[in-house]
Amino acid sequence: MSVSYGKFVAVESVTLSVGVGECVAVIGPNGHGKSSMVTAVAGLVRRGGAVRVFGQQLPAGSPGAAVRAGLVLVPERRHLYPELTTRDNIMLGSYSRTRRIGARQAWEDVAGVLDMFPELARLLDQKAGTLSGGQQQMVALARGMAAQPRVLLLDEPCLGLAEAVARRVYDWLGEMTKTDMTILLVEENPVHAVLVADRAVRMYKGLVEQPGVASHE
Amino acid sequence: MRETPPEVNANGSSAGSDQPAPGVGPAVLACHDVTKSYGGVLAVDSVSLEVPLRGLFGLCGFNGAGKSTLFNLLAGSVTADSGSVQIDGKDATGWSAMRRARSGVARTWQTVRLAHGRTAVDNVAAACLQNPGQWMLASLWRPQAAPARERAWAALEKLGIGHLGGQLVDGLTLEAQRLTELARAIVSEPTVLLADEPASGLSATQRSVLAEALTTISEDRAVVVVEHDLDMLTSISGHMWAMVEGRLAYSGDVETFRASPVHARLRGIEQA
Amino acid sequence: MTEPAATDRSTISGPAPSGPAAGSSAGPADVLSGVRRVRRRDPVPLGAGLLIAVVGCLVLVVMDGSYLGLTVTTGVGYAIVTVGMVLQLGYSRQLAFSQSVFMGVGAYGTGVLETKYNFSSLESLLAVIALAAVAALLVGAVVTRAPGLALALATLILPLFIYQLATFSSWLGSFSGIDGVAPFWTGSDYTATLVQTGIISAVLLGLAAGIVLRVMRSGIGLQLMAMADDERLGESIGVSLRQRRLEVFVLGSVLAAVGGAVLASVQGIVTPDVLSETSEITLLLMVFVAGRKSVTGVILGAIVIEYLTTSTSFISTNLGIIEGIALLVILLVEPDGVAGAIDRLLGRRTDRWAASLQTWSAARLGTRGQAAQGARGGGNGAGNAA
Amino acid sequence: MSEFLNLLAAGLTSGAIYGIFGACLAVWFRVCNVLNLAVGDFAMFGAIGSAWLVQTAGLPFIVGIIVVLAGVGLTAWLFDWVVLHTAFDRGAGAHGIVGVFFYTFGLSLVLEGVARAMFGTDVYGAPSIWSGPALHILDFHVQRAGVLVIGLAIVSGLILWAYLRFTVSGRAASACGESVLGSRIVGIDSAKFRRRIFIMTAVLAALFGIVESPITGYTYMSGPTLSLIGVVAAGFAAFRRPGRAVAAGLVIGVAEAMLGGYVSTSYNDVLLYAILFAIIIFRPEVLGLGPEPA
Repeated sequence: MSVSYGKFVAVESVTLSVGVGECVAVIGPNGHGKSSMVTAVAGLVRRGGAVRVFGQQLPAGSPGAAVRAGLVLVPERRHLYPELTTRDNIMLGSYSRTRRIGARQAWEDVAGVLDMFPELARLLDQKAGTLSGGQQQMVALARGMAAQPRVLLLDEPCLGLAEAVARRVYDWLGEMTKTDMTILLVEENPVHAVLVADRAVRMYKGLVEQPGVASHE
Repeated sequence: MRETPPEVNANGSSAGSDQPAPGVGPAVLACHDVTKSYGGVLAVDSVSLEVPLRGLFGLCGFNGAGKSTLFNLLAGSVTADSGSVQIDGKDATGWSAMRRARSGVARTWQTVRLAHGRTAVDNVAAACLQNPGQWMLASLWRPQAAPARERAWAALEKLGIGHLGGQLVDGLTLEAQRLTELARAIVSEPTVLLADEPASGLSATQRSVLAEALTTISEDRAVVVVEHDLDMLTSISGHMWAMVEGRLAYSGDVETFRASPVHARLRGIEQA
Repeated sequence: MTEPAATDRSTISGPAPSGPAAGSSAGPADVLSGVRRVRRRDPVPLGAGLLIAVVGCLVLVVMDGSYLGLTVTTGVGYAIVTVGMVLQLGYSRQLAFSQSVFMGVGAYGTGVLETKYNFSSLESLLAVIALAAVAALLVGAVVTRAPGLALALATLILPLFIYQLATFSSWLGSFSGIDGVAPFWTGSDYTATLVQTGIISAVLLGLAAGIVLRVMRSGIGLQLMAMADDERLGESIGVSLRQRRLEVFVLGSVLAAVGGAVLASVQGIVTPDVLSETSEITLLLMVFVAGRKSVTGVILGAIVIEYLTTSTSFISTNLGIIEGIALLVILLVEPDGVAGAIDRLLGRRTDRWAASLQTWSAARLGTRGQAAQGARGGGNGAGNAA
Repeated sequence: MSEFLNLLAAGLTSGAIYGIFGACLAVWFRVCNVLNLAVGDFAMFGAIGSAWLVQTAGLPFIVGIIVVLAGVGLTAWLFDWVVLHTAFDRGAGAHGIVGVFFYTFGLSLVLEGVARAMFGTDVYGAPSIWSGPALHILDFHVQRAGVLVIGLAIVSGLILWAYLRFTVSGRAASACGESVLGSRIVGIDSAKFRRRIFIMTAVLAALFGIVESPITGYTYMSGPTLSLIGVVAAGFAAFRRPGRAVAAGLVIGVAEAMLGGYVSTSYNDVLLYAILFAIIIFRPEVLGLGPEPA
């Protein structure tokens, strides 16, 4: 797969396969194509090459198809809807399923997601824009989970968060790795990544370097 | 004069040293206990530092550690919640970004910021008018453009890209764009240059060109460089600061820095 | 969001390869944009304006007071306004919808001063300029503090209530306006009057164009260029945003008022139509279709569109459709308007010569660079040139 | 008392005009942050088109209405497909603040030109849907068309409010305007919402034009004034709240009528515009018009 912005090549023919239930961390310095790679996988930017989820090829340029195939991105800097409430933000995570499950179920699913993020329960009717950075990150993760992903792409989930908050995010992520969910984690800080990832790859100058070293056991 | 007091980093271990900075003379740019929070998160948490008269200073830390916010606070594009900023010993806390720029604080950003569709020399010349506050109508009989362009050419040539000055910036390589930005920053002969990831996205060879340019620039002024590439940063700077979670976790010379726990954390896996 | 490229180029000489692949072996043939001639001296003061004025006078004299001459003179009035808009909307990207209001200040000011206070044409023109400057300072001091979208919306509302004020004011002649405005320069007969007034208008247009071009090419113009693209960048290089925004607003508004005064003097009558949103729409079209960054473009655009509006051909009947489609096509294809498109076409042709030009200029400037660096031992190698 | 009631009736009728155009502008601005300056032209097209079809072409009134509404919907779809899709989905052409105003402004010019070419410069009024003498309820004189106008404004305001307030689709529509990327990652097709709501508001405006035109009469040049009136009403409702825009419109209309009736008819609008002007300039953040993020 490759990604280029105009004449700049951000990601150059990257091949990466992640096994079911695996958690792979993508590490490497800023500006070397990590974020470009995951946004391209999620179908948000134009890409060359192919992305397959459980053997099914995703059409390029259609983030909706990616979500329906179970591939969900929690983007860098969260991209919440600041004027909508926390409840709305989380509920919209299940948007691609609402036609199938109906609106009532979509609202009820919010409660199910809240089991994973109990601290959000009292913030449900607050506008997302007024939450703190850590709370907003939780909302972004909850929105991602509301989509019931089989593959979760996390782009710098701890950017700008205090260490204690980041640890909570990683505790949660550690729980997730025990399920059969597949996780692709983009993280600049290798120390964080090692906490949860089964293995790590390093991206440098738009290329994936050979299998990294990380192993947390 | 003393550098900032040693800070305690998140792991609880003491890092930093009391050594004076390698530069000479009083601080040209300093801040005391500046704090800034966004939506409940402390981006910069009571940071104090002093930038001496000349030399090259490295500032490192992870994404979101507050480096760029600190730059914004120093350059005036963001106002601090508390704390003070001094430029040349004068209290500049309430000054606008424009006034700080005119008082000798120049900066560059993480992303390339150039005026599109214009030549490199025009981009640089915009920063070095003799009288930047001139009334618009006065420019009818004193247009200032030609002398500014002369200075711009000189700055571009100093950084080795004089031959590209007549080209539109959109057509330049990323490296040349970065150098053009540096030329724009130094053309007004500032006393301090705050360079935010000037080498981001460049190859190793290009980085060394940029490092050389930064070294040249720092011969007669103070340059603070934010950079993720610790190899590059430690090889060019005389003094290091490291930020962790909005606090200044290390301040001291490069040798001590290499041995410090902060360095190990930033290096990540190799040392983990 | 977009991450900078991870590209690998080992030298800094030469232009960027336009191919997508990093490290591709792009030769000088891939030059994206040609080398522009660099001015080493400030341009001759008001030279371009003088040219425009002379050409305008010649055209009007040749037409000798024909109907077409009247149209062109009216077009010259609009052109003065649009020249101001090039500085304001095009060059400084200050989107304001207040030009018709200030055109009204100019037109009504001239009308009132001449018919009610017996000012001469020259006196009233000077008085109107002063009046517009004061009004623009007052309005501008308020509106230019607002961020871009708020400024645009506030000035979108402005024409609504100014129009209502004018139509309800009997002092301003309510709906019928003010009749009997004297031409700038009364001649022996109608034709001579028209030609002479036209000449004065052309001179004023030349003056306006000269001032605007001179400002855009000055150091202040460089500052405007930087802040138009990126206000935070502007601040960081010492540009006073508030001062420049206000100056741009005032200069644009004063030129609009001068244009209004010309219109009043050419037509002999001032009606509230000059203040209506239709007149603002016409001005915006002239600027956007012709090319919001080109002074020559908007002058020709104003005159051509004014001609099309008044000529009784197929075009004038279906003007709305044509203008609308032209505007949409231009916004989608070439936001810099017809002038931008022409510029680009010419530029493309020039690019064929770019490679050789490049070598030439690199060699020349490189030599100069080495000379300059000789004293310091030439550390960073301007010798990469050529 | 009767004077008061009559002023109230007149105020509500003109307020409904403010309100409905404000609502149409606000709901679309909420979805894609673009002002629809052609909304008044759609109303003009509805009014003049139906009048022309009935009076000149001799179609039955109902057929005329259906044909015109379908035509307006088709025009809106075509404009979205050709212009907005190219500009906002493919990223071509002018963007930023120019895009906020000028694409729909171009459409407005085209519609005006087409209307002039097709229908000439006469004043048209569509046939009344509910004809008959003015209603007298107590001392309250109100035209039947006026009742319809007020009713349509209130009903559509309520529907839009409820749509945004209670439905999942309404939340998704709001999300598009809040964060394009954020809406795309959960599978919301922001282009689809932009298109649907654009067509919907165009048809609503046209319907309103048909209902309202017996009162005021429309010419091909009526469009821009109506659109600007909509901008004013939407401005008083923070530009993004269609329900509140209708309410604001009605209040504005009544206030204007009262000012005109008891104080002076000359400057009743001036005060209104001056207030909005002041809000936009001094409190832009209240209207969601703060400085663009760096």
